[in-house]
Amino acid sequence: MSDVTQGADAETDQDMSIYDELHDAPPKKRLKLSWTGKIGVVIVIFWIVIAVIGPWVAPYDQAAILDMDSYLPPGAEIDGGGTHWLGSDKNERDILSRVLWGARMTVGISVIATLMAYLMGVTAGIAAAVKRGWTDMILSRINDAILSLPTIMLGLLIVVALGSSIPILIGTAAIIYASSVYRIARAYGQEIMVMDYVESAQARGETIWWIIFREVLPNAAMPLATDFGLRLVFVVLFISSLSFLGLGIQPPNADWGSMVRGNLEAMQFAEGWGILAPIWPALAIASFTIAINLIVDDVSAESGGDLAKKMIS
Amino acid sequence: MQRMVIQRILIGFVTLWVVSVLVFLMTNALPGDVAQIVLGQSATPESLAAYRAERGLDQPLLFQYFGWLGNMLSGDLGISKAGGATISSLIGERLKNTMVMAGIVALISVPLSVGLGLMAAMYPGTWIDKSLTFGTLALISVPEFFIATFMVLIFAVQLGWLPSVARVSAEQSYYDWWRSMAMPLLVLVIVVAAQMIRMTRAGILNVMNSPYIEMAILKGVRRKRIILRHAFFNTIGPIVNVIALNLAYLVSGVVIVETIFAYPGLAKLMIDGVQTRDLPLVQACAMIFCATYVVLIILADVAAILANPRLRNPK
Amino acid sequence: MKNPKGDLPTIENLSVTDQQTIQTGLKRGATRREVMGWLVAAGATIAGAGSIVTSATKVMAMTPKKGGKITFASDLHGPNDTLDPGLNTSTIDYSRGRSFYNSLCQINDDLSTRPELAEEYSANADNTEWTFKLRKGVKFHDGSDFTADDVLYTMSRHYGEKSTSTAKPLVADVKEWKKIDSHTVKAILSGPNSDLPVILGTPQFKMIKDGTTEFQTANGTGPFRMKEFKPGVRSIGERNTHYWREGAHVDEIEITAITDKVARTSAFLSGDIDLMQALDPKAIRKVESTDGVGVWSVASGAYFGICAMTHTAPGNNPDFVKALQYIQRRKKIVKSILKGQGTVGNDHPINIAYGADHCAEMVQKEHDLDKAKFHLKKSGITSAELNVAEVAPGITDITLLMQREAGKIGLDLQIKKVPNDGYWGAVWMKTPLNVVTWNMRPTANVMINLAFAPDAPWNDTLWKSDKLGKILTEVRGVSDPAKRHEMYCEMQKLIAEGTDGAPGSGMVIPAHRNYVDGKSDKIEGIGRMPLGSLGGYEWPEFAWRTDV
Amino acid sequence: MAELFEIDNLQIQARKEDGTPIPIVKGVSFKVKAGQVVALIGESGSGKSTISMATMAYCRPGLEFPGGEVRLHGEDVLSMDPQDQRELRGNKVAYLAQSAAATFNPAITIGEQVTEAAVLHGTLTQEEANKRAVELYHALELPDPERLGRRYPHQVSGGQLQRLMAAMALVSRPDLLVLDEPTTALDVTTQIEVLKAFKKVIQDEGSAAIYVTHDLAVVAQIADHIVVLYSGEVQEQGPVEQIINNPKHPYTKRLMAAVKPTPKAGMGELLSDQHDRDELNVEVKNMTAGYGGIVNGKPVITVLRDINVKIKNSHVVGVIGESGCGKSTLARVIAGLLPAAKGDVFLDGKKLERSLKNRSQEELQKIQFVYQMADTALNPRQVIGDILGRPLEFYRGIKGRERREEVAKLLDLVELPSDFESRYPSELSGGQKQRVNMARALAANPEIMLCDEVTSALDSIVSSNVIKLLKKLRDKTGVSFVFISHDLSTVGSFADEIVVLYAGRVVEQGPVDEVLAPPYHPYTRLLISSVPELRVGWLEDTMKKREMAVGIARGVEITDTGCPFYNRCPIAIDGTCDREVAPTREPSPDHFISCHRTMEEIKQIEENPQQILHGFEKPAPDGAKTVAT
Repeated sequence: MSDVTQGADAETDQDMSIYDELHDAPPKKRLKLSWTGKIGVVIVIFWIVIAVIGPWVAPYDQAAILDMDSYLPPGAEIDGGGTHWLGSDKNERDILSRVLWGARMTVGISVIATLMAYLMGVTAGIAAAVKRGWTDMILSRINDAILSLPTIMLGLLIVVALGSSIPILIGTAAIIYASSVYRIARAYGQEIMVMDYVESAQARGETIWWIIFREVLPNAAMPLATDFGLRLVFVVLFISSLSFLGLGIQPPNADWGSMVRGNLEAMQFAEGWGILAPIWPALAIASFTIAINLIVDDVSAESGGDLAKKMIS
Repeated sequence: MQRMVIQRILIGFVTLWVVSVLVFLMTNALPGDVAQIVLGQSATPESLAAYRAERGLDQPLLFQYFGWLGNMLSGDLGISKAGGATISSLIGERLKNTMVMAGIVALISVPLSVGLGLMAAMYPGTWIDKSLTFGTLALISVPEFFIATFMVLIFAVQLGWLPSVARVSAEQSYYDWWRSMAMPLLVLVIVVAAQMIRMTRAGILNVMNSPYIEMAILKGVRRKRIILRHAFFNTIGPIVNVIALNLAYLVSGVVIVETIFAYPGLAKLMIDGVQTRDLPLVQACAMIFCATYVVLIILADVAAILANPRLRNPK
Repeated sequence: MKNPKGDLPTIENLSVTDQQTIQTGLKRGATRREVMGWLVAAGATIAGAGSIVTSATKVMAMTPKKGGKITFASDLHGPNDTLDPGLNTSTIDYSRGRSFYNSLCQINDDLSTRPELAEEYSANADNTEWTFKLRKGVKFHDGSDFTADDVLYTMSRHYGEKSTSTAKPLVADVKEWKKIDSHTVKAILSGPNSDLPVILGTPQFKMIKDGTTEFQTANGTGPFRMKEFKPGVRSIGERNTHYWREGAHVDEIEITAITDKVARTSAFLSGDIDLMQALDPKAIRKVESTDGVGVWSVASGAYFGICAMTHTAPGNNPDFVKALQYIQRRKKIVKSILKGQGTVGNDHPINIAYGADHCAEMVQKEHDLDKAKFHLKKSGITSAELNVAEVAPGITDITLLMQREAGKIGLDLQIKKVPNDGYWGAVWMKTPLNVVTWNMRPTANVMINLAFAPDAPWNDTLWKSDKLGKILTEVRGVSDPAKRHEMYCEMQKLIAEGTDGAPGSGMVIPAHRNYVDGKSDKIEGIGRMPLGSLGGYEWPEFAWRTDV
Repeated sequence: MAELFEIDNLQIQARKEDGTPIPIVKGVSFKVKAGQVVALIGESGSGKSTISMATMAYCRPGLEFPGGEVRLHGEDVLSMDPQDQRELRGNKVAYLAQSAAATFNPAITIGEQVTEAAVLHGTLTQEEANKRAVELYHALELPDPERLGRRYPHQVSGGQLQRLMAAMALVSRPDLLVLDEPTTALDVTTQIEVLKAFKKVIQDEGSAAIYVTHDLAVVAQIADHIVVLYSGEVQEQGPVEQIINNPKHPYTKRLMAAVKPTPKAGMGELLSDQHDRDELNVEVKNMTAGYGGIVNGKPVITVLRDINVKIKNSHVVGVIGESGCGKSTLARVIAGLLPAAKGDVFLDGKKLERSLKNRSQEELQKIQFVYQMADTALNPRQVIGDILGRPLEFYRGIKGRERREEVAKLLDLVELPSDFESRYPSELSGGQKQRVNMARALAANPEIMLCDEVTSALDSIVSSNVIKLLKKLRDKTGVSFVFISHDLSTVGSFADEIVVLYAGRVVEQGPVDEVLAPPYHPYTRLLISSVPELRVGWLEDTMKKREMAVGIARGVEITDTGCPFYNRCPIAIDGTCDREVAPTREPSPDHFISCHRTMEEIKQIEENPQQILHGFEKPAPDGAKTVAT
């Protein structure tokens, strides 16, 4: 190391040079998934792939009304030839096909909505944390207001007011969940804002945007990513509960939530294994959301995160 | 500490006001108005006009809003634009129902979930933990109307053990009352507990990597005591907060359960209010929900303060 | 009109086979109308057929038992529930009204009328004046007597600027209600109307106490006194012991609603409720296979319609409408969507349930893609947007089916599902393509008058056909059945196809639906009046429990 | 008979992702006899803490024991079943962690935490435990022993917590006490106080102890036997005298070299005279600052009172004082991070805006701040290349290849290999991070660098290296420094002027050789004599000095009137020092001492310390006793 030859103990300096400063930093930790986490990844990837290619691998069109009887049991033959591998739904449509098509709707919408929620929530949250004062006050109050109202009520109000279309649904979910994202983002923002490296950036005279995007955000990224997973799950469930009120994805588009809702009656009416009609989409939802949670569990375990403390909402 | 609480209360009022404006604007953005909704298909221009005149819907919106605000402040919730009944009479019993249900669910689910959460945290990786984690995961991962309907079909239609709808009335015997409430309560407990168990567990495990826990280990403290005495007390804050939010949900968000079990509660009333464009009714409900939320959050904060010596008794 | 009495054939003097057809038919839930259809086809006169069926029903009837409680769950309720008959719009209020109030005249299963609070009523020669003799000794629940003043007050609420009544147009042709004496009232009409008694039998015209303005409680003359009423929750009535006629059989009646279809059906299947309104056709199999519960299905003129507004594209193009009519798979709709609980429609509202006024000789439109393609090509339209709300169970499915067929003829039909609430205000009669559902009206005349007359406020498609308007007013005066039938036939043709030069109404009416409800086997005495659920909401007074 | 405690060829290892083992401790062996204090000495990363925990058969998650034995009374604890191991911990073997602040559970009363172990292991009943705890509080000279137990950790000072840890460890009379760097995080004065207490109780209790530290001087005071560790291996071990007086092993020598010399005049090599350009660089004029908003001209919490400091070009000004005296605040005010309430800062004679928001970029560039904690000062999500590159780009518009070259130069300047450019801070050791931290400041090529306690978080060796580096930088770059530290000898070793802060006031300031030579301000004196010397028995000797006795016994009290040091001052004049602000005297040019005592008086006292008045008799400030002068 040092090659300086001045200083109180020059000679010791030279023959000591074999003794390097020891590396006291802990060995770098990389995210390591447990086997459950790995399963989660596989399932999520599977559904994402389906979301992309679903319509092409699906045996029938999502809107195809194939025969005269609703709620045919899995494996039933179709009049025109072919088989309902998972049975048919109330409108005599092929459930397998609709589950496959539905992936695009459900996964797609929830992902986009969550992304938007993050765009809004994080920007506002960090801004509030950075700017403080009135900005913070106003943003926080509006946010409280949104948080204090039941999501389903807000959803109802917005969707009824603007009519249920996919963009509207996405927007609604985004706005509603942006408010909880805001809380977390703000909390992390405030925490990171007091860090010395942020201060030194300020001392350097950096702009607020640099501080938000280069200093603060990267450090909040990991925990926020974890929360992103959970938020995604909430959005999926939110949209399906909207479809409970008949405001979810509109026919003939298939989305898992409204498929469960629409075929719920099968558990009551249908004969034989036709009663499984609502189970398939429910399974799809469950597998997707559980998978995400499995990953999230691993990640948050890794990032050790005080996440839970902030992830309240 | 008082300062903090007072500040929170003031903020609460601001929030309430923001909500009232928000809801007012939104309800007015809805297509169609009370008259059209109530008179429905058979509405004629004349009857619509007459109806609006009768209910004072022909006045300008701002006028309506401030009128409402004024009455609200003087404790008068106003008259339902739809039915013509006083809103307090509409809300009265339903508020009671909602509170009763929320109360009971809370009494069951809070201790249950905190207990189970602690247990899961106490034996991480064991089959108890695994099954709890996965079970709760599964439960929060399916739409609750699915769970509810499923249980109805099993317990009411198939087995016929419990009534499928929660039709509660004054003259009911305690036994009947509990029977008819059993299933909605069960569903809600499941839904709410699942969330809280996970949060409790997460909260505990988060403090487990702090130095004072290691110290406790090095003092030879049993894991059980470490969790219950050392970790839990430092997690109370967040846990209470989760509980508060879940209770708020129980008061305002259980519309699905109320619908499926035909239980006359506030959430359903609010939805009806929206669907009939009954502005004062929606406003009243929104106010109640918001107030509940605010109060619960303040309570949670206070609890957190009390649980934290730093805040409780400063130097 | 009073029932024509006289020496008529009864069920006893029919062939055994006929008896069986009729009786099994009735058991299976066929309506009087259907059965009469067969008889009329067999050459009997309407009146004759009517009395035959009546006697047949009598044979099957059992003697009612007293006591017990009936719980009824409708499909919709809310803070807008009301005890004001004049404001009644939702079906749960009709049932409620029927249990607390009475009308002047009561509608029979065959849509003829019988006396209720008016013990006798008659019209002058040209049906322009009706005189109602009120029953004496009838008391309101508050003990006061029922008199002519009450009738005048009740009717007055359906007139004038301030009236919020939705039944206004039904009695618009009554110029004046005159009090002759304390128990006689006269209605003076602007034109002939032979149907006034039937109209007065409809829910909105239940008699209320003179001067009543508050409707927190129901002060009527009905078979039940109001014990409890909570809007959006339930109402409970207890038997009115001082009822003016035999009256209610059960001690208590609870009227509530379970809005969630599946939940309602569950409650019904598990015996938590005795009667349920609006049973999903898909549930029929299940209900029939479950012990202790049954389906109560009444064929009616109620119909689903797809409305193509005639004042704007694409509805203003008759070929487009024809295309839509030809792509309807009417039989499949009835079979698989309505599960048989309905009848195919012919793009006009007057089906067999209206009996003689139904135009049987008119050709039934069939599913015909070639014709459809032809007309679509002619119209040159390739895409359209249809606004749908599930205003009646099955209508969405119908439009979905329609969408598929449209695809086959190269029409890109987008289905825009909109929420039920606000539909009537914001979508219906406003968007170019939307859906509608109509309950059966007491008479063909009223039906057409409400929904198709050129000046009708609820003319679904804003279709103006002065020709139809003319016939419609004329027919009211006509008493010769043949002539009358012919005129109705012409109107039905006008609505469905129009005449050369004048386009049709733009309505596509693929099917008429039955009222399909659920009835516990322990409940008897439910009527078959086709104007609404469970025998036109008449059940509260006549239903009784077999298990008391 | 078996030794009390014995570590025999102990090995501890971690594992890589792929499972290949990384040895942390490579076959260490040593013994601890009854009543003996064995010191494990080595720099961080040498595995000393890991070994200390192994004494309780405990290792942090991710570590494992592949071999070796740890014997207590001849019984191997590693092979015990968990139950017995638990019985052992806090009972037979007790542990004192480095940072008491972190290791005390904030939610539980001190009393419960102290007595917990004893009660759980059933060695004492709660009552007995409480009694014993109180005895220990007394023995450890903790204030208000009777009620201390009912308080919460946040309600007592850091030094007290550290002592309370000792009580916690000792309550169940362990056979072996393990102290893991118990004084590293403390101020010099506090360190002595704690050391003294530890030594006392260890002697009284007669329990054996393992004392883990990196500071030989401290070890010399407390240990009987020393084990020198380097990267998990024993380099040398032997009785304390032997190791101190004639170390055999070169590494031990190196440790010796790193020990801080007693501050004295001429200790540092003054380079100021080499390039003596006397124009002012930064001047602070009667500045007052603090926190919590400004109420009628003065902040709610005043931290600094009318400070005047002159910093000449390429000079080093050392600011010293105990934690809380406001030395960091001074730097923050100069940097503009904390706007002053009164007074001004001048840069090259030009008045600076108080808040950095209003300062020009070039002004910001000229003044650079180096944070104490490299861990929090470096953005964990940026690679070194970016951390160093950003200022280059931001201030000097250097981009692309040129930027990479500059970064390489900087790394070289702070003696780091240039491939560090692509690493994240978390991959660097403490010392390396601190170098990067300074390199970032240099990147701006500033006129002045404000170094806030840059060495206090580091090992003696590492910090001595960092000091060397600083000297070098000063010579090469000619940047002027404000060097803030609580460690007088570090400052003395290369500052040109020294400013001694006490409770927010300057008590003495002047050229280093003036300040470090008599006449001293009583507080300066206290600081000087608090720096541990590398000789056995030093602790005892210093404690004999009366000024220490007083100075150590009492803590800082921020006062508005009189001399703030009054309550700890051995030569205070009651009635004067506690009432009037001390006059500033100038014994020699540019050397200021603010004290009520005249220089003559102070000189006399220096000559024969026994003249020091009322060393112990002096009661707490309140009951003021007038003293003849």
